[in-house]
Amino acid sequence: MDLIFEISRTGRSAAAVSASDVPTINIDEAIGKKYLRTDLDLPEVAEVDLVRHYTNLSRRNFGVDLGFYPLGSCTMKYNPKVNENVAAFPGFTGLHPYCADESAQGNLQLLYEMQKYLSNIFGMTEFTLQPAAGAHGELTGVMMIKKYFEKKGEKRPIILIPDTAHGTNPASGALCGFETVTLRSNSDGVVDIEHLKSLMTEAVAGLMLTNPNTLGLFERNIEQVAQIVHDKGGLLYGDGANANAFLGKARPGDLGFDVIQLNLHKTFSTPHGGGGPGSGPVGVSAKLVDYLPVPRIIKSGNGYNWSDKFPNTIGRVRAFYGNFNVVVKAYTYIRSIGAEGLKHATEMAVLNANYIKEKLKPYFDQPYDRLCMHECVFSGSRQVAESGVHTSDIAKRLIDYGYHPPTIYFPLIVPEAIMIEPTETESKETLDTFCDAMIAIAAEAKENPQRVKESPLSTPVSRLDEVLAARKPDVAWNK
Amino acid sequence: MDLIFEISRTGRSAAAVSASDVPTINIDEAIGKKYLRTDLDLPEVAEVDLVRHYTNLSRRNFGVDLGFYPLGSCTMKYNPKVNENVAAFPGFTGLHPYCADESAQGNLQLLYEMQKYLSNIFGMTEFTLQPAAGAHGELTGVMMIKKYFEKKGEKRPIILIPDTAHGTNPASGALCGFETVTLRSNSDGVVDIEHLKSLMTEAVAGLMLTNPNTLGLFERNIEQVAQIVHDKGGLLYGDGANANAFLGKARPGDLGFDVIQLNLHKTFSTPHGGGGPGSGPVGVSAKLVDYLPVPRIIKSGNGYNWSDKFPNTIGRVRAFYGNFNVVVKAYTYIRSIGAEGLKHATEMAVLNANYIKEKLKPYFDQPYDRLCMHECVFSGSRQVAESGVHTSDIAKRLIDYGYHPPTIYFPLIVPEAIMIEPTETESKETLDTFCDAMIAIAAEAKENPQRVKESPLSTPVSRLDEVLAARKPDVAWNK
Amino acid sequence: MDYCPHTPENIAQMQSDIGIASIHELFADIPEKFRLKSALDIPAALSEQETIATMSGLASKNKLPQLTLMGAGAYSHFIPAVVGHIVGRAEFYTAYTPYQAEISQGILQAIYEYQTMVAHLTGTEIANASMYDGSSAMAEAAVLCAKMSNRTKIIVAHSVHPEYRQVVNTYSWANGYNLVEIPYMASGQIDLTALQKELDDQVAAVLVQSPNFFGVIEDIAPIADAAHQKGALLVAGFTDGTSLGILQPAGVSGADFVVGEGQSFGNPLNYGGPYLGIFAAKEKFMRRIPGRLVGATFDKNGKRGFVLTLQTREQHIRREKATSNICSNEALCALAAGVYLAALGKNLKQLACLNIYKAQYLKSKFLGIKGWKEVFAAPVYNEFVLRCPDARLVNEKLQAAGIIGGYELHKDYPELDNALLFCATEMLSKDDMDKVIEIVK
Amino acid sequence: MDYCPHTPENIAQMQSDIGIASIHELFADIPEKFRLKSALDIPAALSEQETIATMSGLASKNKLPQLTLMGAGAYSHFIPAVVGHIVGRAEFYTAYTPYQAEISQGILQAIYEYQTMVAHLTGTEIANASMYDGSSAMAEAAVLCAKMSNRTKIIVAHSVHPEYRQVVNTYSWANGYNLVEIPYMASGQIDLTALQKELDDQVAAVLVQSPNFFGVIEDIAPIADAAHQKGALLVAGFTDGTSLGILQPAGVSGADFVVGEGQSFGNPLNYGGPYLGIFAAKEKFMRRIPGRLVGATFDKNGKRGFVLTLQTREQHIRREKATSNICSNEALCALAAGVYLAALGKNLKQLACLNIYKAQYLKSKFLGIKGWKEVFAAPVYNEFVLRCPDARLVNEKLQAAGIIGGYELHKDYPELDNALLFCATEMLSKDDMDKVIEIVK
Ligand SMILES: Cc1ncc(COP(=O)(O)O)c(C=O)c1O
Ligand SMILES: Cc1ncc(COP(=O)(O)O)c(C=O)c1O
Repeated sequence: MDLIFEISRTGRSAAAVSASDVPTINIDEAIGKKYLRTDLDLPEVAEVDLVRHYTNLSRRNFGVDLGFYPLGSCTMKYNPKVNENVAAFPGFTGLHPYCADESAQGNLQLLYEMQKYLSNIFGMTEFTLQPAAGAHGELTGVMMIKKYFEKKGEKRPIILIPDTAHGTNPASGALCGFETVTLRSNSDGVVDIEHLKSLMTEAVAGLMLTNPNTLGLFERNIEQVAQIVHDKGGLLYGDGANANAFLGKARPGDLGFDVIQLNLHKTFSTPHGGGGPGSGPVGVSAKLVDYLPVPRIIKSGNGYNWSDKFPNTIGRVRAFYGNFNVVVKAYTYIRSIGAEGLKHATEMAVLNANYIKEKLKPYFDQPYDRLCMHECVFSGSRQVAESGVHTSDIAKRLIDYGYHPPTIYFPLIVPEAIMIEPTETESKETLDTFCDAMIAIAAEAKENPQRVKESPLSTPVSRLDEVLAARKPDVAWNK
Repeated sequence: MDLIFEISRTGRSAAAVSASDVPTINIDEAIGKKYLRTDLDLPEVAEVDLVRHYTNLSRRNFGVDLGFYPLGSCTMKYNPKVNENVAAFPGFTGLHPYCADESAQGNLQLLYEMQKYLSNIFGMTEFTLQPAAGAHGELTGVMMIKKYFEKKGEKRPIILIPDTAHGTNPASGALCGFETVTLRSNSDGVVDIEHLKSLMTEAVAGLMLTNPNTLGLFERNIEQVAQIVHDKGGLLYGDGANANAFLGKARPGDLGFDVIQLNLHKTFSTPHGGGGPGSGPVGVSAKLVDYLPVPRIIKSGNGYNWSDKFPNTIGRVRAFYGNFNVVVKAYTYIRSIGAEGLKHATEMAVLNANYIKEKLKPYFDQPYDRLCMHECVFSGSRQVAESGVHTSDIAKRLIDYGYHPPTIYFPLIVPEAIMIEPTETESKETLDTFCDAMIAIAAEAKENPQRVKESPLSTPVSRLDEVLAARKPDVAWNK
Repeated sequence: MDYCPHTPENIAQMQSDIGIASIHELFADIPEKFRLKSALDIPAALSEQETIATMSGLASKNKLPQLTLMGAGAYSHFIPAVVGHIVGRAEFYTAYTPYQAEISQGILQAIYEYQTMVAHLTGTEIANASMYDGSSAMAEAAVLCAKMSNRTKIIVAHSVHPEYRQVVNTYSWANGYNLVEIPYMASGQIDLTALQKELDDQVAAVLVQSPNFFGVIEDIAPIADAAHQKGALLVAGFTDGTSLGILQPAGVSGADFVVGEGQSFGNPLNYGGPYLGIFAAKEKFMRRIPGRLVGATFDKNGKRGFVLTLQTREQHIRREKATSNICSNEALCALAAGVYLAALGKNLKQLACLNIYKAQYLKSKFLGIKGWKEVFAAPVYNEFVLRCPDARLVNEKLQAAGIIGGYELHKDYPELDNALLFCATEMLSKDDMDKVIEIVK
Repeated sequence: MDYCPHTPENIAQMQSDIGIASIHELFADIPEKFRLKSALDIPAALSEQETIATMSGLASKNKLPQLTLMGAGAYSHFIPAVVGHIVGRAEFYTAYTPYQAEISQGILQAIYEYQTMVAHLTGTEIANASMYDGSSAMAEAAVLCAKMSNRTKIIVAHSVHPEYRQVVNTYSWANGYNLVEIPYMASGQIDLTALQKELDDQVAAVLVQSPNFFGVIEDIAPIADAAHQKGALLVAGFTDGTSLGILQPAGVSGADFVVGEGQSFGNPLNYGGPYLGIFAAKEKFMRRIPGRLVGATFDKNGKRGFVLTLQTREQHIRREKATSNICSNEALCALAAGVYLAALGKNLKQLACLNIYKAQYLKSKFLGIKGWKEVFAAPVYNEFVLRCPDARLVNEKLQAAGIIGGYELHKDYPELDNALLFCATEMLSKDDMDKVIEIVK
């Protein structure tokens, strides 16, 4: 498709600006020529062409509303439409962040209650809703850990990260000035306790653990893990991206986590928007409450108010209060499905993952053959060995079958990883036809590996040259 | 794609009903078993499957927002998005038709002003907004003609319809109990004056004329036509479906029309909805005002009120007041582009049609080689003669080029008719690429007629067996 | 705003390609004396921001009610969010009637599904793609019956929606038919004896509604029998479509045509339109019914697909011999209805029950007020008629509280003075209704 | 509501296929003592109708203002209807980050176009796919400068948005940097002499905003020169993005990074989020910048297409050595911005002029009130600071009239007591502003 710049024609516009109803002034004089720009080269298109351009672009995009999207670690559940409608209420979209608290009592109540709900669901003492995404929440959490030790006067430059961890975990540690040390998984796919014991010293601020981990396996030894970390005075950080596996079933606070970040755009069903906006609330145990970002909401007889009078706070991690409108959707979701619905969602998510695991077991290698939680991880190694078909080929071929591919090549410790997270919103028929497609591709890999390697065949572009893209980056159009 | 019934599974639903907050009663007893149905076999699907079903269906549909839609006689202009947003205001969607007039002053003012605007644009004395579509407006108009003669005590059982007229014209006449007689066009493509003179007797209630007619030609002799009809005491009916050709340029009232129906879903840019809802206002000259459908809006010192105190009215042609929400969009359109914008729209629409006519002239036969108004009509006869490729084949092949085909085989007097109405909202580039496609197809018809006959090749289904559909009709799914 | 993309350069180029010096030449065929010299008397163009401001201003002159107790042919129901998201898909709402099947499978299949749901709901075998609204659907059914039978008398129950009767009257006047009304009984149902008396061999059709305008459920089977005995056809309407979730549909009880307003299915009140004319019939009438019909068929590869079918019934082919003049219908409203019905599924029954409970509750509460009396004894769905000491006063009190009251029946039925037709749907909570009673009593 | 499609039969079948007797077995790995015995303390599930009622109730506890005179980092602008229609396309908003390019060309191309528009608007060569918001974009830029240079001192103008400075402070504390603020002059611009004094070879970055928090336009070129002379990099922010329609962008004046809040471009106020972090830079920093980057490339048939590129900068490949931890960003807000900018096109300049006219009008009207004085002399865009006799009282009067008043600067700048920061955009009509003056005077 043409770029918007390529269809631009001098003199067109899709948005007329109103004539001024106040006196105009000579801007060159009033502001000074040196402060003014000399060119403004934005696309010029009529509304019809604008709408066609973006509508046709949208038709080159795959979303959950079109079909199954088992992207592991991303919890691509179907997002109920009512949440979109609620979030579009002018009462929610229309307020300026600096309007008086008395004008925003609805918003404040919503945020306050959301913190309470999350605290209850996760067994934490308090939550902040300020971080804009999961990784931002991680950073916020790690900053609180840093502050905690700073206040205690302890120097702990190291943070432990399991080898299965998501890349954001070490990156967040690093962005907060920590040295990251990798913790090994054992042959069961969970934390190697001995390795943890050997690493966990008084120089270690804490461990960033994902539970269930990115293999979809619950860290069975969580009690012992927490014990080891806490015994050395460390803190246990939880990456809550996988929270869809345990809603109403277990609570990180009870398991010994001191701080946990969530991804509302995963677990709490806010749509991912093609890469955001998300929302990454952070919950803390009592130890860390003082360090939460400001402002925080105070409830009193007069209603709800913002306050930044928390001297030990890490400060702000962004302007204003977070991705408020995303929180509205997640709050609506929680209210609409209720306590039972959350638990049911988790149960169905875990059921679906195990169902897929079971159905595909004969056809794909399983690095860890255990009951899984909300996602299951296969390896494409057998296919590589048998016919040179890689996981990336299998993924691309799935596109031709009408599916979004699973997450691939993650977690890093599984060679040729295929990480499938079906979520709870998918029907048995969808799971069955997806498994049929995977099985058919496994057969194709043997019988016609070339076709698999040349896939996808059904898309407007075929595989793109990523090496070229990286070697000669073209990230902005030039005439 | 599967039918919604085929993906239905017992026990699913996308819409939970609230529990009752009032006492429940035994309905079998309260209403009586004999009044109750025994089965209810609606589809049972979860929200995710419902949304995917209809979203994927939508992707099998072509609309103006995807591309050029030069469907002659249908004025498929691009419909501005602001109109949709305005029509969705709760203030416009939320009122019950029987709410007190004092609660609906905004709606009433809008309707009243709309009538005034239309009266001004078309030079008529008054308008009714009650009819739901163009054909409904025709019926309403013809009914008023009938009433007019009934009140005068004249028996005029005949109505004249040109051979170029849209099928709804004779059908509307017939649905109103008139005998329809066909009026010939002359070799210039306009009314054959001599024939009109011969037909126009005192048994004739009137002539239903479309101007410009469906050949896209302006009835140059309109003054004479009106004169002939009026001289015999008849009335001149105008089918305003082609009004996009003369906004701000000429007014049917001035031309001698006594009654005219409009299609807001054509001329006034309300989207056609895949086949409606439309809106078919009818304007009348002073002679016919008394016969307008009731209720009508009365403006007084107290604001606006509905009144049905018009003893000579034809009555109601539908319940309530018409397709109100469609009128909102058309009103918004008129307000946003203003008087100048209406005229400009017409000028550009006519320019575009003539441009296409000029570009395609060398490649397709032109039954009437004159300047056209807002649409131009070609014949595919040359292609049939040269290579057996029919207009229907050309139309289907255009689909592969990304366009909605023009109207075909209408008007009936042009063999293999191709009726192209570009509208004013299309850019020169769009017109050029469309013409290139038409020219390419003309070449293909010679070089590779088979490909043209087998088109479309790019659609989810290829040409469907319409004969089978009509011979063994399957209009409702059975398990 | 201006939605025309052409720049001055474009226009100049195109003029030269056409061979004209000015746009005005294109309008040469308009006789000079008729060429409009002055500008139209329409307000000046607005920017989009000004448009929104202007239109918000108008909308805000309306007073949205807190609650509504009014049904009477237009019903306040909850519309699930999915409906708006689907009918808001540009591919659906910016398409024309699906003349080109290959690029219109979306709306064609959706309408085919709608037709199927409607046929089932109404207890008939087939349904068309939609009519303008319930009233015109009824009128066209009456005209069709007359045309098919060559009879000229049409009978309509007095308990049919007054505006529907007026529309039937207009259509029947235009065709020179004779329209006769049949009174209702004390129960609120049609007077079967009076009907039988009126039925003769000139009667083409009997038109009833169930629930009728009073909310009362008619006993369709004996009415059908009576009509059929005289060779007349039965056209049965309904008021609130959700009643079909629980009531025996007229098609099952012998009606030849079931017509009615489908607004209740996912379409907003919209001050009366656009609404959705439901038109369903026995299969034997398939080749005679008005309106579009979508049929399933196959392509050359055996793939199922959908087309507009039996078009030989229609005006663009048959012209004056067509079964109707209808062309554009209410496709998008039908799509909304299809999505709504598919969303509810069998829960439509539960919804219908809830409507009954609410109506019973409201009725019983009203009847607790001194001087209020039930008018009709027959069973009702979600509407009912009560007589009270001063109907006008009741409605004024409610209006003052931002509540739309009941329909004042004396306008159309002088004998029913101080009688109000109320409606209660799932939109009224117990608290709402208790509040209403507080205001009224 | 329940959004899980499984029926009891489905569940039973699946359990048996997996070989378990109960779902609970799937949770066996959770140590018994941690298994939650009681239900969560969350209100019970709601039907969709109840959900809407509940949420409308909450929304209606907010008071939407009639007018707003507040900017201060979040701007009330008109959003053309097209923006909502496009970002409401399900294919866009229900997609994840475009990891699979072949089925994500829609968002990838749209972001590529956004990057191009942003690079041009900011006068830089490249821009990323977005950051969380303006403040975190600035903070990440500061950290990046420090990491690239191995320097540890960061300088920020005191006239930068107070919350942005706080965010920069948080990030810089976490990394052990030394953050120093530079005062503003009487004109409202940065004190260049003070800056020069503070600049030494430990300074990694100088952070300024133009327009700055006071609405004042900074003279970027000499600041850039000063920074560059000491080997420091200049990170230039802006407040209201629409100012870029008329003001010389910092990239042209020598800034190395241009960062800021893109909310003004088609994103609603939303009580502070989601917003759009704009991050643009000179080309030479391309392989070091944080965040996603979309690049153009080709498929094997030579067809142009778009991919996420230079991913080796990113956390999922580089882990602790990544240039940032950012993963999800604000793609849909960037899409909205792209649509907005494409809709306005060159009219963005006209819009910016209109903002200036409105601000000048409002300012002049305020200055006509006794006791009101201008605080800063340097030119402004659509925000300006005035001192009045009693700022609190002014805002209280406005609040009582449903108007959001100005930002009370003394909270962050004690020296600016009774000083209010006002903003006027195209959303304020002359009548609105005259009304404001009536209320205040
Ligand atoms: C396990 C895990 N942690 C953290 C993140 C980061 O979340 P976000 O993209 O919201 O920053 C992700 C997202 O992919 C994840 O899968
Ligand atoms: C010339 C003409 N007249 C009348 C009509 C009927 O209009 P509607 O479809 O709105 O009933 C049409 C629509 O196609 C038409 O083209």
